[in-house]
Amino acid sequence: MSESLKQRLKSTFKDVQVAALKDNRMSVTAQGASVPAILMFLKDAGFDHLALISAVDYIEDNEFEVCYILTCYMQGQDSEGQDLHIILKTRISREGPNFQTVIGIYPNAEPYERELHELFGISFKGHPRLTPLFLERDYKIPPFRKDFDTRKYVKDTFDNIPFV
Amino acid sequence: MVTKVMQMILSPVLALVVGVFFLGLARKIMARIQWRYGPPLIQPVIDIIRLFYQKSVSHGRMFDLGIILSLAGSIVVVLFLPFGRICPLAGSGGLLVILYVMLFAPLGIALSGGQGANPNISIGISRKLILGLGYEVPLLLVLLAAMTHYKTISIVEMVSVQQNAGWSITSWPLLLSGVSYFLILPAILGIRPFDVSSAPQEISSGPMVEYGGKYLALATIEHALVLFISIALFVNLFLGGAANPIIFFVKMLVVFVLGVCVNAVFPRFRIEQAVKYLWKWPTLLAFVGLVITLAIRS
Amino acid sequence: MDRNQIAKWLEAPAKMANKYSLHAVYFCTGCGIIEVPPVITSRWDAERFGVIPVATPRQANLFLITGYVSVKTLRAIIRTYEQMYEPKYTVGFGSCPINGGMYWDSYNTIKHLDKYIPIDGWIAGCMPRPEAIFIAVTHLWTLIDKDMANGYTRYRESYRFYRRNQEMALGKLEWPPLFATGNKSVIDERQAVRSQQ
Amino acid sequence: MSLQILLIVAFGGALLTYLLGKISAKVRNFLAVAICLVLVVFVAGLYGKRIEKTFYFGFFDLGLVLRLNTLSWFFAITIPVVGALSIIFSLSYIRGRERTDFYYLMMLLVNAAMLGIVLAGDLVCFYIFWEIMSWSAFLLISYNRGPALAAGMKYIIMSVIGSVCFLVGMLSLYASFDTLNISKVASAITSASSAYILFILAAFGIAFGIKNAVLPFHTWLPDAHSEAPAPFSAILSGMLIKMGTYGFLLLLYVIMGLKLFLSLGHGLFSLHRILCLLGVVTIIIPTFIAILQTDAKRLLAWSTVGQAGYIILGIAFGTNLALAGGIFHFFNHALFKALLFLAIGAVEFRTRTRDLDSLGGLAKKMPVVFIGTLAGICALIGVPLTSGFVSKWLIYKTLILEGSPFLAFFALVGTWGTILYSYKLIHNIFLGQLPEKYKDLPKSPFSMQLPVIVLSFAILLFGILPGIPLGVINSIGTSFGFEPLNVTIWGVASETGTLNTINIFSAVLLAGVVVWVVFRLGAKSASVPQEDSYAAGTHTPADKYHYTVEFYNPLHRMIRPFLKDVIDEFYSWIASSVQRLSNSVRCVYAGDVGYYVMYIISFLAFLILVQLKFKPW
Repeated sequence: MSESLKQRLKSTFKDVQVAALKDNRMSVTAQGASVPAILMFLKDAGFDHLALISAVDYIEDNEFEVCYILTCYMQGQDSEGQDLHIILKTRISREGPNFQTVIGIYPNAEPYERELHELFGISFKGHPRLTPLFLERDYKIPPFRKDFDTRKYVKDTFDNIPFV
Repeated sequence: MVTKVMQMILSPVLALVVGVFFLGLARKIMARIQWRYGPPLIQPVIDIIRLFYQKSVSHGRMFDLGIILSLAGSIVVVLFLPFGRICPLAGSGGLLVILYVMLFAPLGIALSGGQGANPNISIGISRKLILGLGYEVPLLLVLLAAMTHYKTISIVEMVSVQQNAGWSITSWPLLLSGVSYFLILPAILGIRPFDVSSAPQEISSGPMVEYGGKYLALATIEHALVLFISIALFVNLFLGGAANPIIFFVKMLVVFVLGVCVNAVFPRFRIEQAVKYLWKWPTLLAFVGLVITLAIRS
Repeated sequence: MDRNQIAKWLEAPAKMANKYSLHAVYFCTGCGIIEVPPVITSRWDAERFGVIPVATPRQANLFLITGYVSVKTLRAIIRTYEQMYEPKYTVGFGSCPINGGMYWDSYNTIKHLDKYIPIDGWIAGCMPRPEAIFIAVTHLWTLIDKDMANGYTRYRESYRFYRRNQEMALGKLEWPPLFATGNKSVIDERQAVRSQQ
Repeated sequence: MSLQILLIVAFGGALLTYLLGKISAKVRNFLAVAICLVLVVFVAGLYGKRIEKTFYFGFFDLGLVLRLNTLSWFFAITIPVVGALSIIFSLSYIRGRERTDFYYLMMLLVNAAMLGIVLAGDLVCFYIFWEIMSWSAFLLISYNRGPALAAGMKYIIMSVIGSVCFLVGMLSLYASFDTLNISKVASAITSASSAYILFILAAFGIAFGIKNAVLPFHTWLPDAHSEAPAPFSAILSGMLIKMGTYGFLLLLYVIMGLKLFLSLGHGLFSLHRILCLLGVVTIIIPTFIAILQTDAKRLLAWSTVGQAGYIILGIAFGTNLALAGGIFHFFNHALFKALLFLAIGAVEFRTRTRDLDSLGGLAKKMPVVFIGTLAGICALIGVPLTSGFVSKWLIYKTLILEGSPFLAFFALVGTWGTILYSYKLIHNIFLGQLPEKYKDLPKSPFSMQLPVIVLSFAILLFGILPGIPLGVINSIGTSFGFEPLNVTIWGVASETGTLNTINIFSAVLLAGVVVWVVFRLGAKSASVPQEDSYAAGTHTPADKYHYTVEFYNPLHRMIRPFLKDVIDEFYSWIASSVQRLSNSVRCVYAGDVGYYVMYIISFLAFLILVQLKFKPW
């Protein structure tokens, strides 16, 4: 079943590497531009649940890797996916990281993209409100980036507050 | 004249002592039902002393006057209720005056809470008044049945008639009214199944949200007096009052313990469920009781 | 447990009443709150000592800070502490409020809670068991006896410094200062501190 | 002689103020207030006199009689008092508006007409003043244009129907007894057949029922009260409704007399029992409709309909206690309803809105009006220290002791409904958070505060010392043939249960002082702005931290399906069907002359044809 999906993916999209991992997991690596198209394709194939959007900071390659994790709930015969999990990865550059939003395809992506914006500094074009979500204070370097030195930050902000 | 002034002072003090003792007893019984050791019986007294020593915050003059008015109203109701032989204000208006002076308590708390300018309070008060409307329907039917049965509106006469003619709960129609009164007793007291108006989890204790030190102390004392009033009313109307205060206290204790055991095991009603329940079974019982008393009387 | 000694009641009723009627604000600040339900229900029953949870800070005089304090929660803790009436006592659970505990280097937790609100008692343990909580309560009794549980007086006297620390940690605060902080605004005080370093 | 001067002063004064208004507003205002005060003093002076004087014969040789007895004196004293207070109130309420001379003329005219009704000794006088009152009220209701016109139209149609029924009854009385003097009619009617009495009852009952807003005829009242200017809606619901009560009293007790009234009908369907049921229904349904209202004046209007039910219940029950309770409740209702409408008028004057959902926290800005409203709703509920309690106590006591507990049950449940909507009124306007836009609201002018203070003082005075009005009411009862009540200064003493308001007042005062001392013993409490309130640790958002919309939401969901105003829909169905009928007629009267000429010619042709064929003439 995942074989046929792999074939169809490979045939429709040219520069896509598809690797089947163990126990029903499949990873798809694609270029940034074709991510919305792949997402639409997968959604039609029955992956109607976008579980998570996360990012990995490869500081040595000077790139971010944005990962979309999709799962499928429909148990009927017509859907090929059954309980298959797909992780769609794409790489974007670290300087001035911006990416197009996928709210049009998966509306529940809105808080995930806000979180990435707040913690990694990736700005998503077309996102209705990229306002702060969790953090209380303003950070010059977003905290989840690897070059954010948390010890120095703590020393600067909290340790110089004198005892009463 | 001296005995009347003595009674005027004695009956509120007695009511306060009995009410606060009942509060402590309620917490102890509740704890024992929940397999806990529970606080000492004088824990409410300790709480009240602590609250009087604690500072507090006031939201305006009506915030203070409301709670004072509500407690004063409860004290005045106690003066009208016979406690054994002690009934200072028996002669100036009977059960109707009791019914109307009992309005002071919810109205006072509602006015002082309203000044507290907190939505939790407003929701608590609107629930309290709706619940009041709920339990008032059966309560009125019960009181009217008692009044038409004895053809008088003074409670002292009812007690004296019951002294020699036997408890009114033994006569068949008033038994139904008595049972209906007992069913709505938790609603009048505002305890567990019906404490929708001061629900700590949902609306963070409703009208009590902004009550701090001495306000909370007065509110606790007022709750104790309401406890005393509603049970004393039940005992006077249905269990024949008493010649001396001790027997009266024993009767009240029995009724109270039964009431608390009911309340300790029930979860809280939603406000619609509470009013639907109040307007169904207790009202039916009280209605049948009233119809029969009317039939017997005419 | 000198609750039944009438002599003590007559001599110092305020202190005794405060000792044996500690109403705790039921405000879950951190991971330690999972220890409080067993404390107040039938397994351990804190009501024996007069400790019951109440819904609002207005009715309470004990504030349990249970577990780590994130920056967002500090704003709510300060607001709740200021809405409680004096005499009020606070107890910190576990090592996180003391010095940040295992989150000592995290950008989002408050390290020394003592800088922002006064704390009367600390309980060690990552999350202290109910017995430890009862030890804290009895310890608080002795503190009250010896008039050492004076967190609220410390807060009133040196409110300016507490307020300054709060504004340094949280930026602009929406609510006005609880006590008058004198004419000099607290913000330029912070410039003076930074220039010394 | 003196009654004539009274009426001349009243009507002439009205005209004079209108003319003086052209010259200078200040003189007109002063004169308007002066006239009302003079009337009050004049009527007060007439206490205890029984005058009957025919003053004009020219009218189809029917003597127009002016009459004064204890009943008419009691009504006559309340009319100028409420009139004077609402005119003082309207001094600053109407200042900026246009057509103020016309407004003052109409206000004084309504007062004078009501005075005339009460003093009228025969039905012709009664009818003349009744018409003057109805029409001037109509002009005042539709004073501030817009929706008020529709409300006024609705009011005037129903009161014209009432007047026509009154006319029919009056003419049939004249035809059968050829006299319209009330005392002569009263003596003559006992001989009439019961069917005829029933017809007279129906005719006059409809006229007075419409004015008194008894249930089937109440639909004009909510619109009229909420659209009329505040000072006039105080008079409208305070006094104008009570003319219907006066009519019922006149009809049931003076004209028909006590024995005849109680003997009409038999057993369960006796007339006074049906009227009691009507009164009880009038208590319950409008009170629960009032709970759902969101407009302050509409809520008070529905409450007026509810309270009118108490008065009808009191009058129709037929014992001396019930009658005393009914008449005393009329007097209390005139006082506290005028107070509530004036207080809401003061709020509306400052905040420009009556919507209960968008107001709040005005107690700090308008303390006097707040205390007045508080006294008003306490009297409305019947809280013991106010006069409302005494009248309700009288009614309930006799209902219970005379063996009709179900009437008492519905009336008492009505009281709890009153508590709900009156607390909603005071909570949504005066308590809770003060919205941003009313932060710097100026205090209300003194001319608005004076009536509120006077009325709340009167409510408390008659609540603590009910003997003053009860004495007069007792004499009214005896004039109707009831045995007198044992009335004392502090209440009613009787072996089946005495009411002693002085004891209650002293007990409450004592308990209040004791609790206040205990309150002061506690630690000092610091006052705090409204923002510093418990909000679960977060900051209280300005203008959003307030709960007033759908204040009794759970109750709304439960009782809303039962509370559609069926009668109003029935009337509007009639109105729309009449509208459709008249539209269909339009096709005949197409409006251009051609059709009409054609009709005439064809009709003439038809006549000629008939003449030729059948030669009928």
